[in-house]
Amino acid sequence: MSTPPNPLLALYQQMSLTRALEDAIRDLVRSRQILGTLHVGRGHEAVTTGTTAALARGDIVAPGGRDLGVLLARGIAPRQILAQWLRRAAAPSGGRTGAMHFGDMRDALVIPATALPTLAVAVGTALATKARGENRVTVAYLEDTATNTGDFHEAMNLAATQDLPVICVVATNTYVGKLATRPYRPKHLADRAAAYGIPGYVVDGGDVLAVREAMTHAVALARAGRGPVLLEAKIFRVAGQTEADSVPRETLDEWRARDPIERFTRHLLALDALSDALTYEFAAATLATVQDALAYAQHAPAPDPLSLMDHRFAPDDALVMGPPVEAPVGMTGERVLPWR
Amino acid sequence: MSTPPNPLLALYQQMSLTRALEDAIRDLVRSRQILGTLHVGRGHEAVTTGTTAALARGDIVAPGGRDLGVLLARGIAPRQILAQWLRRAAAPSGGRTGAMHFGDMRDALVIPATALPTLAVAVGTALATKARGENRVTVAYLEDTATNTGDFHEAMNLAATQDLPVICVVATNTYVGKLATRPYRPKHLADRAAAYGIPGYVVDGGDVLAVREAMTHAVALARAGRGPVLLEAKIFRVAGQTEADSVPRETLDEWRARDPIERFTRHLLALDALSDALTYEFAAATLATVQDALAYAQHAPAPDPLSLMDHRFAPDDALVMGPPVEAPVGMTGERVLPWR
Amino acid sequence: MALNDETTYAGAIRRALREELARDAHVCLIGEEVGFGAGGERPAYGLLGEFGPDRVMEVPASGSALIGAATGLALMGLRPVVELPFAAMSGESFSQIVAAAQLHWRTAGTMHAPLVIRAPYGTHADPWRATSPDAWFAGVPGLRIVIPSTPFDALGLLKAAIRDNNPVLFLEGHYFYRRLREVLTEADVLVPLGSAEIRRDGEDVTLLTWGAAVYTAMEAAERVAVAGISTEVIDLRTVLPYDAVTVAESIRRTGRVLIVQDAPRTGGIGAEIAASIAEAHGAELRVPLMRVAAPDVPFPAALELAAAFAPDVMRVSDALHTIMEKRD
Amino acid sequence: MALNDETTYAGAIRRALREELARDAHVCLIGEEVGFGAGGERPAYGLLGEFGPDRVMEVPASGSALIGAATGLALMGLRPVVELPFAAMSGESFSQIVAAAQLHWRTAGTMHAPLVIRAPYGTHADPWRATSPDAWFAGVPGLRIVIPSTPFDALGLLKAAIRDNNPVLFLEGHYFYRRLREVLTEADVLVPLGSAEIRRDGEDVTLLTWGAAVYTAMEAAERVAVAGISTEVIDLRTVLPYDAVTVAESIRRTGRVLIVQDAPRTGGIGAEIAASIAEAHGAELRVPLMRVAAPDVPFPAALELAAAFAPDVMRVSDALHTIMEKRD
Ligand SMILES: Cc1ncc(C[n+]2csc(CCOP(=O)(O)OP(=O)(O)O)c2C)c(N)n1
Ligand SMILES: Cc1ncc(C[n+]2csc(CCOP(=O)(O)OP(=O)(O)O)c2C)c(N)n1
Ligand SMILES: [Mg+2]
Ligand SMILES: [Mg+2]
Repeated sequence: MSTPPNPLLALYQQMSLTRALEDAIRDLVRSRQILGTLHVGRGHEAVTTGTTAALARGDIVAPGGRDLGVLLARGIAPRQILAQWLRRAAAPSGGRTGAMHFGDMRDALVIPATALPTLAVAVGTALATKARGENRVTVAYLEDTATNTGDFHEAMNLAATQDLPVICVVATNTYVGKLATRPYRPKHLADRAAAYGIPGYVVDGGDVLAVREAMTHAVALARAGRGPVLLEAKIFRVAGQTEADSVPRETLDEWRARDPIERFTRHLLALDALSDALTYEFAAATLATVQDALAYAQHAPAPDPLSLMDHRFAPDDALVMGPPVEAPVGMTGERVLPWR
Repeated sequence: MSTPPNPLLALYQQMSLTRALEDAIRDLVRSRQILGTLHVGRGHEAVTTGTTAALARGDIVAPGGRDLGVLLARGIAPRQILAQWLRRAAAPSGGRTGAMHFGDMRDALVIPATALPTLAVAVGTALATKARGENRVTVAYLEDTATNTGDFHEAMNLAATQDLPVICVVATNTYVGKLATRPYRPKHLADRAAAYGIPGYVVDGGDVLAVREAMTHAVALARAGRGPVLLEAKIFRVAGQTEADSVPRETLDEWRARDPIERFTRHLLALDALSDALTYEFAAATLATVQDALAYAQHAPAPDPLSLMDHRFAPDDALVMGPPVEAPVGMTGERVLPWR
Repeated sequence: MALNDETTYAGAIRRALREELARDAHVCLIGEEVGFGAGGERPAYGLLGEFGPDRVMEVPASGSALIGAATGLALMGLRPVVELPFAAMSGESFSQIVAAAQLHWRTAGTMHAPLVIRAPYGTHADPWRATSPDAWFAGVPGLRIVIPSTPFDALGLLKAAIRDNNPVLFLEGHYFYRRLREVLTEADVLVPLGSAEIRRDGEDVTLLTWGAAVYTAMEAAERVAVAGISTEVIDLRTVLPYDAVTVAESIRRTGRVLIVQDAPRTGGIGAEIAASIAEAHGAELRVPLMRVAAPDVPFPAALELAAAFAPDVMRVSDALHTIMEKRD
Repeated sequence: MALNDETTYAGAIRRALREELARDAHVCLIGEEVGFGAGGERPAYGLLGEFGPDRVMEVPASGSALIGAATGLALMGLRPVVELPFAAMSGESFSQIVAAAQLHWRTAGTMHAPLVIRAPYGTHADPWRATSPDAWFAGVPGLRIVIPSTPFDALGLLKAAIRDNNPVLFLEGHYFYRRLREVLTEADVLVPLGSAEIRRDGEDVTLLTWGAAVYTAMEAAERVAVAGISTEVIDLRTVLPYDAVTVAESIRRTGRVLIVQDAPRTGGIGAEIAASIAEAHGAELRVPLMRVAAPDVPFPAALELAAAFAPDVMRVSDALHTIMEKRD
């Protein structure tokens, strides 16, 4: 029995593209075309896809170094992403920064990442939306150990006291760097919500639909003016922290069983929403997207050394920043990926 | 019916002396003999007295700017304290710092205060005692808003993950500076313990016996290797934050009813542990102590301007720091105030 | 605002804030004590009542998140003025300040962080609180540092800083707040960032200074004038990047340079100024340049020690004599 | 330790740590990745196994508490060596580092904070991580800053830093870890803090430098030697307080100074060195001193941009030519 195209397939496509693009980045790192390390997001795809699926177009996101899927969901083009990783002149940062350290505050509403947690900056954007009476929410993505930093605490307290519409998504992947240890004592990081008098939820971060549901609830609370929410997604990183880490075979087998994409694929197959034919079709489209981005970025020119000294100070006539001031359309849920 | 001298009287004496000495400091500030501000500890006396009464001699304390009573309990002489406030050459800091920004790590085991919260430093002393197998606990005293700083969070997390014997005493006085507001959202600051997976308790900080009991319990947990404890003492500051703040008459009346010294006095009178005669006797002794300290400190010479550049770098033959390495005597409870 | 139509230093800052809040709806204030917490002597006093909580945001004490949040406000198109309770707190938000200063360059010019960090320094409370963090930030690319020494400059520089598109560290002498008074024009005053002011003309020595040391320098200049030494006193006002043009013009005439700074000598603002002068004007100097500065220790609490900290009129005039006595 | 009896830079640091841990029971290590988290290439690798968790303390990521805790360890008589994951994290613990640096002075000499803050800088990962914080701390009284450029110096300076009773910021070039190798004596090596090393004798120009720039400087010196310019290359090693005696002696002979630094020009370590030379030796300089430095921007990620950041051999040799061509 065949059904009309299932809206869940957009989630599937996005998770698949996230994985495929990260694999391409990994290969560039392995072949030393990208210097530095890749903080692996393999296993995080249901978190990035499920949370962004619950957002509206005017909402703001602050992804971290592992949140490639968030960039894609916000409409950042794979070409841009790979140009950034390869540090090309045409990259959003013009090659000044690497990895995912860039953003876009006019359209995609992505706060640029630094090596610092950007939660405090996200609290600032939420403060701005509240002061202007806009109904946007801001979502900050953190790795588990980032909740140990002073900035996390100060920012959460600030957001809580001002009832700001901030959702802090923490992806707990049981790993800290190379170590499978917990550098904190409470059972759940969501328990840290108690310190701010805000709700904290734990969700199975390997289940994209559960993530979307929990996030929809969190977004509703934030939009209703109830203040911040801490959402902890328990996941399982299915690769070393960086490409430098080697992983034993048994672990790889264990990872496989927990892989969020494989889990969702089984779910869709059981629903009959996905067929082998469709799988191949999607895989081909994903491959084409990735290869187009690769071809573009690999052939893009390197930055001009003379550009190093540009933009030391912002000129007097710099454009007013930020998104257009109107309130966002309240549109939520699935949408066509804009870069397609 | 008359009883032998009640051990509770030592608590009474200490609270009274703390108040009297702070009043003397207040008068010096009012008469501009001390420049700068006094962060008023009026109303905090049951906290400083009750918590220190539960400590043993080898335990370490990190008082804050309002914790005069802690210094007295650790045996720091009133002469030293007033010399410090008056910034004399003979003061522990030689006039380089003012207020209560000094310490003693050989005998009294008081970590020197700075304008920064010293909780992180206290976590370090606890780490040292644990590494050396000593059975000391370290107690850090914080004002309520200090729990909003990043350092609080980082230090508590560090202490919790290493199961360190640290007790963090937070005196919540409903005030922040001039404002009677709460710059945090949870009902109790003790709720912040959940963020570290450690016990958090709330105690009536106006009741010296309740404070001592709660602290005895906290100390027992810490000594047993169960890790840190967060102890919130709810109090009521019975003066402006600084001498600069003026307070309306009705508020003063309300304060009076909550005054921890008056409360304890009523309790002792009801127990028949205190008589009018005894009250006068104690008051006279307290007065004598304060006047002796005043006379000493006011006549002590000012620092020599030429000493400003001394101690820029510690010499190679600086003494090894820290307390003697033996484990402390497990002596707890009341003890004769050593400065008497 | 102030008695006798005179405006205090704190009043001038308040006027700058008020005028800019009124002029541009994007300007907002954020800090721990900018609303109900601001006492009457504080620059932000009263502005919450005038402009409401959406423009004047009083938030809990936490220095690092404060700067991060201000960066977020800026990313949304606002122009936040952050108030730190005291300047040394900038140490707690050091990384966030560096991140804000890097933003424009890191994003290849597509974003910028037009934030002003107002930070009062210098009280006789404690070495920590009294510290001026100018030296800490002297090596942070992308940041401007402003230290106004008069109510007029405080007014005009703060307004210019708010209109500038870069992060500006605006250091306010706490002891100036009520002690300095000046009759100010009612016109819109703007003092361009990066412009020095010649406070006193002279032909023999160029004395470069800023902040409270300007007053010490002026007095010393008067004193040595009696001995026939003509000192040109230049108040840099913006200490980084500083007004190299005005400085160059003066040095060309005098051939002698004295830098007077209230802060410790090593690694201070004066170091960069001295270094760049030594490079650019080394050949024009008739005698080696000199720095007169505080010793390399924190600011002390006791008045007797504090009096020995910052250079006084005697030390500065001695230095002026020394520099004149050196052979060309 | 290393192949062919050679010790790497990382290996030299490990040897220093091991020897000091073994020598003095008060020495301990604390950091985020000093135990299980330390990979084989990291200096702390293996030490947890050798000395146990009471000496090698692996704690959660939190820079500010880390320095505070180290200060607490020091107050108890221990001599902690703190490892930051990367040097820019010192910004997050800025206030705690300043507090540690003030401790001895604030307590009128009764306490001190003998802690070493080891901080690797410079990777091609991100402008943030690559940053060397030397400029940030140039104006912090009470702190020493050490930047070793060879395995031998890393060994000897780290051991000396651990034995010193003051806080020392010990900056390790991350790219040196595996790239520099040297045959080291087995004897106890101590390089005194504050002592410079003359890497190359010369008579015409005194070139002052440190860290990775030493190698650029040496190559440039060789290159201009062909044109008859004799360059004395001095590796300062301890950049603050630096070895003014060795520098003075050299300047007296050459009368010409070139400062080469890998970090941005404004407000860097070179500013203080230039300023103090201009004051002390201005009259002996035949031509104005010069600084060659990186531009005032963060360290860039793209290799093409990075190549234009730090001064290269060409820029340094050009500067040497320029300084010789200037008329006396
Ligand atoms: C404050 C701080 N300490 C250390 C680092 C270096 N660092 C980069 S990634 C990482 C591990 C982060 O652990 P986690 O958040 O659990 O990520 P995972 O290892 O799970 O991928 C560390 C320690 C950092 N970026 N910031
Ligand atoms: C991070 C920080 N912000 C601001 C200050 C300035 N400050 C000194 S005391 C104080 C109020 C502290 O409030 P609280 O802890 O509640 O003390 P209380 O007003 O109750 O006496 C403030 C804001 C500071 N010392 N540190
Ligand atoms: Mg993890
Ligand atoms: Mg309070």
